[in-house]
Amino acid sequence: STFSAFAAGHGKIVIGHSACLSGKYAKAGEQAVGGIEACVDWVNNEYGGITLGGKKVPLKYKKYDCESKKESVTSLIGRLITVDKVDVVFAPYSSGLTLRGAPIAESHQMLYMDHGGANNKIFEQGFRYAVQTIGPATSYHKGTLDMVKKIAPDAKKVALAYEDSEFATMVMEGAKNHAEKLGFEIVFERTYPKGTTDLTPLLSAMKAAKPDFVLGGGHFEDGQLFNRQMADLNINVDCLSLIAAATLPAFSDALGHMAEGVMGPSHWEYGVTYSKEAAKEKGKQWIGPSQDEFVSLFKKATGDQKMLPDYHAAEAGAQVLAYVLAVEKTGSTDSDKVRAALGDLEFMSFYGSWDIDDSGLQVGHSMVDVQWQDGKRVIVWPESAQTGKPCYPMPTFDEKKDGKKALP
Amino acid sequence: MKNRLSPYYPLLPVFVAYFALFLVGRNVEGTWQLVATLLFYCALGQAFNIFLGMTGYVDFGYVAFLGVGTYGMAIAITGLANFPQLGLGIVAIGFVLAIIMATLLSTAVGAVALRLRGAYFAIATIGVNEGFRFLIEGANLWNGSSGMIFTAQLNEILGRDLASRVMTLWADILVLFIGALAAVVTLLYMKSKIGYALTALREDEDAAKVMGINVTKYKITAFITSASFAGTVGAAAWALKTPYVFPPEVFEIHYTIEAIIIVMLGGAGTLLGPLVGALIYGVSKYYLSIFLPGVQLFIFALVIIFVIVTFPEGVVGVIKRKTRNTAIGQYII
Amino acid sequence: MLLEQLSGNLIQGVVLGAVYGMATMGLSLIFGVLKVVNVGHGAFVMVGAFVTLFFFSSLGLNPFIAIPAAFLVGILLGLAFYYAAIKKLLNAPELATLLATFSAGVLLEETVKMIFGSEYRGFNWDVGKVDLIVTALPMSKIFAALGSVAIALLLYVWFKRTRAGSAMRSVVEDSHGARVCGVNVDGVYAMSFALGIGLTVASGVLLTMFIPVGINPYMGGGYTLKAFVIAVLGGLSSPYGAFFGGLVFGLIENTSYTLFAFIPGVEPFSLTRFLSFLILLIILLIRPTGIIKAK
Amino acid sequence: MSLLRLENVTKRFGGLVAVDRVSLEIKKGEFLGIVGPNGSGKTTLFNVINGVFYPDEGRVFFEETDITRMPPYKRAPLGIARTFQIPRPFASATVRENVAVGAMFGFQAKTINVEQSLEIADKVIERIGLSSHGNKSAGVLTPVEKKLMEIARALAMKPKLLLMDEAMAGMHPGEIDNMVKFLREVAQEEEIAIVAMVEHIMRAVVNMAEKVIVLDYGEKIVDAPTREALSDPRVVDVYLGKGAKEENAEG
Amino acid sequence: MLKVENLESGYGAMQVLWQTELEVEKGTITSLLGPNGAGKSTLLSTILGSVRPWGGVIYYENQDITYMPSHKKVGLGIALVPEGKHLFPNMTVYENLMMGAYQKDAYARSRESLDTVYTLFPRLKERSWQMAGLLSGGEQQMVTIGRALMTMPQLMMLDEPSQGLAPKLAGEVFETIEKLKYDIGLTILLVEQNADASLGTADYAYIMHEGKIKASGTSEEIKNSKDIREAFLGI
Ligand SMILES: Nc1ncnc2c1ncn2[C@@H]1O[C@H](COP(=O)(O)OP(=O)(O)OP(=O)(O)O)[C@@H](O)[C@H]1O
Ligand SMILES: Nc1ncnc2c1ncn2[C@@H]1O[C@H](COP(=O)(O)OP(=O)(O)OP(=O)(O)O)[C@@H](O)[C@H]1O
Ligand SMILES: [Mg+2]
Ligand SMILES: [Mg+2]
Repeated sequence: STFSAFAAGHGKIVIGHSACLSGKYAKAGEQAVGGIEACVDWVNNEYGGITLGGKKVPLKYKKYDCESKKESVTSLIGRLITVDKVDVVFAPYSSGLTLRGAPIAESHQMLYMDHGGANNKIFEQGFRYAVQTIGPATSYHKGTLDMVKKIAPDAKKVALAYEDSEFATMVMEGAKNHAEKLGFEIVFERTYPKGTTDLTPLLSAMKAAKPDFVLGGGHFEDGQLFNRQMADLNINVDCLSLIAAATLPAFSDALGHMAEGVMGPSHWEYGVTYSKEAAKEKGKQWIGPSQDEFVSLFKKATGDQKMLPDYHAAEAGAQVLAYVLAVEKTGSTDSDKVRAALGDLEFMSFYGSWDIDDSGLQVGHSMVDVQWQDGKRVIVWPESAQTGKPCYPMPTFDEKKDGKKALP
Repeated sequence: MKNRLSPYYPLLPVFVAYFALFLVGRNVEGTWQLVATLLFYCALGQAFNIFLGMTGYVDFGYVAFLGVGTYGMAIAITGLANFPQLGLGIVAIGFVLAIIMATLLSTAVGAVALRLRGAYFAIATIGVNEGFRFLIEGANLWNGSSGMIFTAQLNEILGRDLASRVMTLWADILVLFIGALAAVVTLLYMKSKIGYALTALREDEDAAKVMGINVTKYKITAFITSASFAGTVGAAAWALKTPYVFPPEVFEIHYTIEAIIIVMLGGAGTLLGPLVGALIYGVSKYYLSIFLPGVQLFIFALVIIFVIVTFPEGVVGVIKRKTRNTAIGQYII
Repeated sequence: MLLEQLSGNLIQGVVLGAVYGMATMGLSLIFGVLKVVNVGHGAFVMVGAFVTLFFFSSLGLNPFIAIPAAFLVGILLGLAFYYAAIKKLLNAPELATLLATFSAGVLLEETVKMIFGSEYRGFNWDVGKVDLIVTALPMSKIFAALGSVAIALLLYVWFKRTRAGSAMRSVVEDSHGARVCGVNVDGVYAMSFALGIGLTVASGVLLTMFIPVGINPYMGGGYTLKAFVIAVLGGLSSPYGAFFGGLVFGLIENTSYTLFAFIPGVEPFSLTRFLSFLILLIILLIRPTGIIKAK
Repeated sequence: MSLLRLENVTKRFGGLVAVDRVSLEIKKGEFLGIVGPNGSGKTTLFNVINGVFYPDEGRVFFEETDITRMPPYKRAPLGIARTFQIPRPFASATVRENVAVGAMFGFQAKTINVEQSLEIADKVIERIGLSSHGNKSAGVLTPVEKKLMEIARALAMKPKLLLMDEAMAGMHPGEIDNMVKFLREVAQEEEIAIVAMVEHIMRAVVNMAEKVIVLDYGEKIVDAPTREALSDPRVVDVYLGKGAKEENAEG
Repeated sequence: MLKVENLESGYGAMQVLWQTELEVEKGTITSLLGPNGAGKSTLLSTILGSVRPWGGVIYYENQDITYMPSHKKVGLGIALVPEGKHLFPNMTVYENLMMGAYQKDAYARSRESLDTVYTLFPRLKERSWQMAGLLSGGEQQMVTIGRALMTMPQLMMLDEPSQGLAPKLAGEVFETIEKLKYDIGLTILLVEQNADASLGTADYAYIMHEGKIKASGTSEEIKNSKDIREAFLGI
């Protein structure tokens, strides 16, 4: 790229980010910024900077607030590239906003790294500089299905109920294909509109289909509602897995005992066993803070001792590490070279493994499934990452109310 | 003897402003995308002003027309992607489709909702916008909630380089032309019977009827004109600039509100107002998000309440009143 | 099977509708007296949700106690906003009040975000549930519905029986007439606005009892749109009309789903939302005064 | 040939019969006064003639064409113009623009352009004596000026029939005399039939109208040449009142 | 009792009243005459305070009440029967009348006031449970006057009380006004288009034109001045 802080001799390498600090994605945006700041901190203070041309070069992070609006995304990314002359641009949260910024980055031949747009189709558009850290939407529920297949061969009937949004329907599509491949019978498949405040009619119909287990969800608020109203209507299934919502600490805070045994796919969870040693075992390169270091750096960055990082933070942080490795590998900040290096890069960090295919789609990272057991998140799948065994079937809502915990 | 061109003098400041924007964007490093955003706001304001400013009716569902315009372009590109030899012709077809769709929707909405007045009209139009979005999602029209992503198709049709330039430059220039054209149409309307009829019906609809004005016809004319401009803005600033469309994004009610803020800040019913409003709004928003990330909405809300309470006529409204019957006055209407 | 679902949804619809109705009364009251459409309605509902959350989670108090507290918060917010902006805009074109109320909503959202963060919260007020064979209802929902009915009745009595209520009615009927009777009309405007906001914030408590999850600063948008539909069903300017409008709306939302589910290839739930907006349009056209004849 | 003919026109509001089986006829260039106590249905009758309300029963003919259910905006181009009892200017527009609107959408609507309308407006404004206010917003005029502007706006429509609803209320007797003179001149030049509804200003009625129709409770109780009508005992009874009788009749 | 000096007011940017001067003596009927749009209603509204004065002073029983809010003025005993009735159409006659007794003092004595009103207008007693909007024009006018009486006024301002009434009913209204003066002892400021009837009942009269007081005097003086009648009253 012609625009490069480092090439321009600023003596720094700059990550530019149009972050969603306000507006509808503020929650995820806040996490992402915390994750990035934590890892930048690690790179500069632990790692000692990026080794480039035999020198240690510090990493800088420059962010603007795009208000979760697409008009701002283009103007801010334009500014980051041409005025601030950043070396790499991190996309904003969500597939839509990521798509919005991509053509600008492309036209400036600027490396564009996606930590929050999971739509697979982004990488079918032929962008040359776009690279994904977050895993694709179609793979969210693979793990749950694999798990049920393995531990409960009798379970046949699956119900799918997702939010009617671009992201969730893509997850549903992926889940449906995988379920069919594994030989499950899909007895119920429905969506509900975004912003729904009462799911009763849908859940009543789902109950009538008598599924063995249920996959669904969409975002944070509807996931809570989904679980809550299943409890209200006394719909008991062996397994319930909800995307996005179920993995957040707020989920169990909000639902209490009702959350017991509920699962959710996650890109990353506190407690995952990705470590330097595990990487060594697999013969993979390792970089970055350990999980605990990451958490404390995150708390330091956000200035909030109570807030824990979730996967939005982790994937944004891992993206920093991927960039650092790629720059070191090619010895340049040139976008073309770094993009090529990223294509070859395979490594492991607290976030897990990282590998992209030719289109830039993330294929190396596998998701984990967490389950709420006794008020704590336990990673139950895949077996290699387990911090505990899954509880299957989960207790009924009545049992949970009487204090039964979802322990294996 | 008055100059024959003198009625068109008020376009001068409009064109000068657009030209200046263009020059700044092309020559000052790093400003083009900002200019592009400003142009979008200008075009949005100019287009909305034709209806909101001239009739006084508050269309809270205005964004629906940008939405269908975006769909128009999206349908053309995805539908004709197998005929890449048509090249830019497909983009032209997209614009035609955008205009047709916006016109059809506005005719249907206008025929029913324009019978209502005041708050009832505002609520009805919100209903149209939301209802239309849920129809697309619920009936799985045009891929339903999954929407369409068609950057690849655009690349294929136009070739990578041209497609890239369309997305980062030409789409914005098209928006500039749409904005300027909307201003020209606004002035032509103002100077013609339509403008007189709209002023009359804005002030007193029943008296206007008795004066021989077919109020329905003129309201619908303004509504459709304004809507089809919105359709082209959607096609250029959304579908061409970023080739994808997700229903909740293109029917996002915030855009209507932004359009209202722009028109109102500048001065509803004035020619220059939307442009001035767009510049004030766009520039201040941009710098707020740079210097005070995370609190700009908070500050904005306060500023807007303050502005509404203190200058309900808008900036150009005030200037117009102050300069009436002066030499500058003939440029500002 | 189908009948069971339908009747279950019907019962759920009534309970939901009562809460929706209550959540719209404030909007209608403000429109009725001041002819101002409160576009920031949902944000005030959100404030109510946070008040409940604060009472339940931080203070450990019964959500019912949050109702008067939320009401008070609403009154104060309403008065502040009335004197800061609305009062000066009463004679301005509706564009001005629409924008002002919208901005007030944004202001609230951002303020709450700064104080409480943008987390999605919830709480669990467990008071048992009743099994109705066709469906199950948690007591918290029943309480929410009963609370809504009680507040609606209270408002009705207040309107009909108290001096302030009659002053407000007289202003709705004819503000000049009220003035010559010695009613402090400007005071009534302020009071109605404050009361409307108070009711709206209080309704946030009931809605949160009904749906105690997903509480966050931006949760209000959907409620604003729903409240518009409901208010129009009930005649826009009549708070009791709004209450019945809510009932009707709850029923539409919950029963049409069962029917749309028969159409192949569509998303029935999204279509129920389409239907409610379609009904809104039809009603506005044939009977803008609402389907429920307000007395 | 009659210019305007009403046959048994009835208009009800709920249970109230505002206009009750009224028939009347106006010829080209004729002056007709309609009087009657408040609420007797005069304004409603005007509204029926120019289409604001459609009658519940009966028919309205203009130049022998049935216009009973023709929308108001189509009637103006036929040559029907009116002024309002309470002036209704287009407040934000200038006086000149207000009057031009009349010209633009009136009798000549099909052929006239904006420039020509503004020229006509200037002429009419000058003639009626508002030249100095041409570029003022109509909203800031005094009540009497608003009334004058309304008359100008109506005249700019080049009507064949001009309906004036208390157009001269609020004017000095001197002003009324001038106005009557002015209207007579214009009407003669342009062959306008004028239906003037003048309530309290007997002076104008007497000096202007050739014929008077008296309404009471929506019914036409008298239809006769002016002087004859005003000395009719029924009119004295329902409308003029006893004390006023002698002077009014003398004018 | 009431004295208005140099009063100016209007709506928005439009000035309607220009340096208006007027005085009403206790126990009299003062008539205010003038053509449509002269500003008579505006003057009454400004005195009551529903239109804000721009300048000048209003004295009521020697107290400066210029900028007092209207509900306080009602409390002092100033009542207005507004032009165009302004009833509460969806409330019963009884509720309408009771709204007149909205203020505390008036409420405390509403029983007596109600008796007075019912004696004055026996028709209203018969109709007390009817919605006011369904009454005939004449009955509505009675309610408006009755409602004003319920505020227990000292000074009653009536704006065109005979408007919209058949001459016979109009006559009754004038009789009522005289009753108010003689039987109840009210002071009355009366605005009327009907100059003859008005001058017939009034003690004093003011002529208003284009927002200014052009002439004043006893009713006899006004009645007998041909100039005034010609110039301003058109009769
Ligand atoms: N739109 C309406 N709805 C209901 N009633 C109406 C309507 N317009 C007029 N009326 C009633 O019809 C009757 C006749 O009214 P109209 O305005 O024609 O009287 P008018 O003779 O013009 O009286 P004025 O001299 O006071 O102007 C009145 O009783 C009035 O209340
Ligand atoms: N609410 C208002 N807003 C704006 N202008 C008004 C308002 N009320 C009255 N006016 C204007 O003020 C002027 C004086 O009106 P006002 O009603 O005081 O006259 P009036 O002497 O009572 O006439 P009338 O005999 O018709 O009742 C008129 O030009 C009128 O148009
Ligand atoms: Mg009339
Ligand atoms: Mg008056």
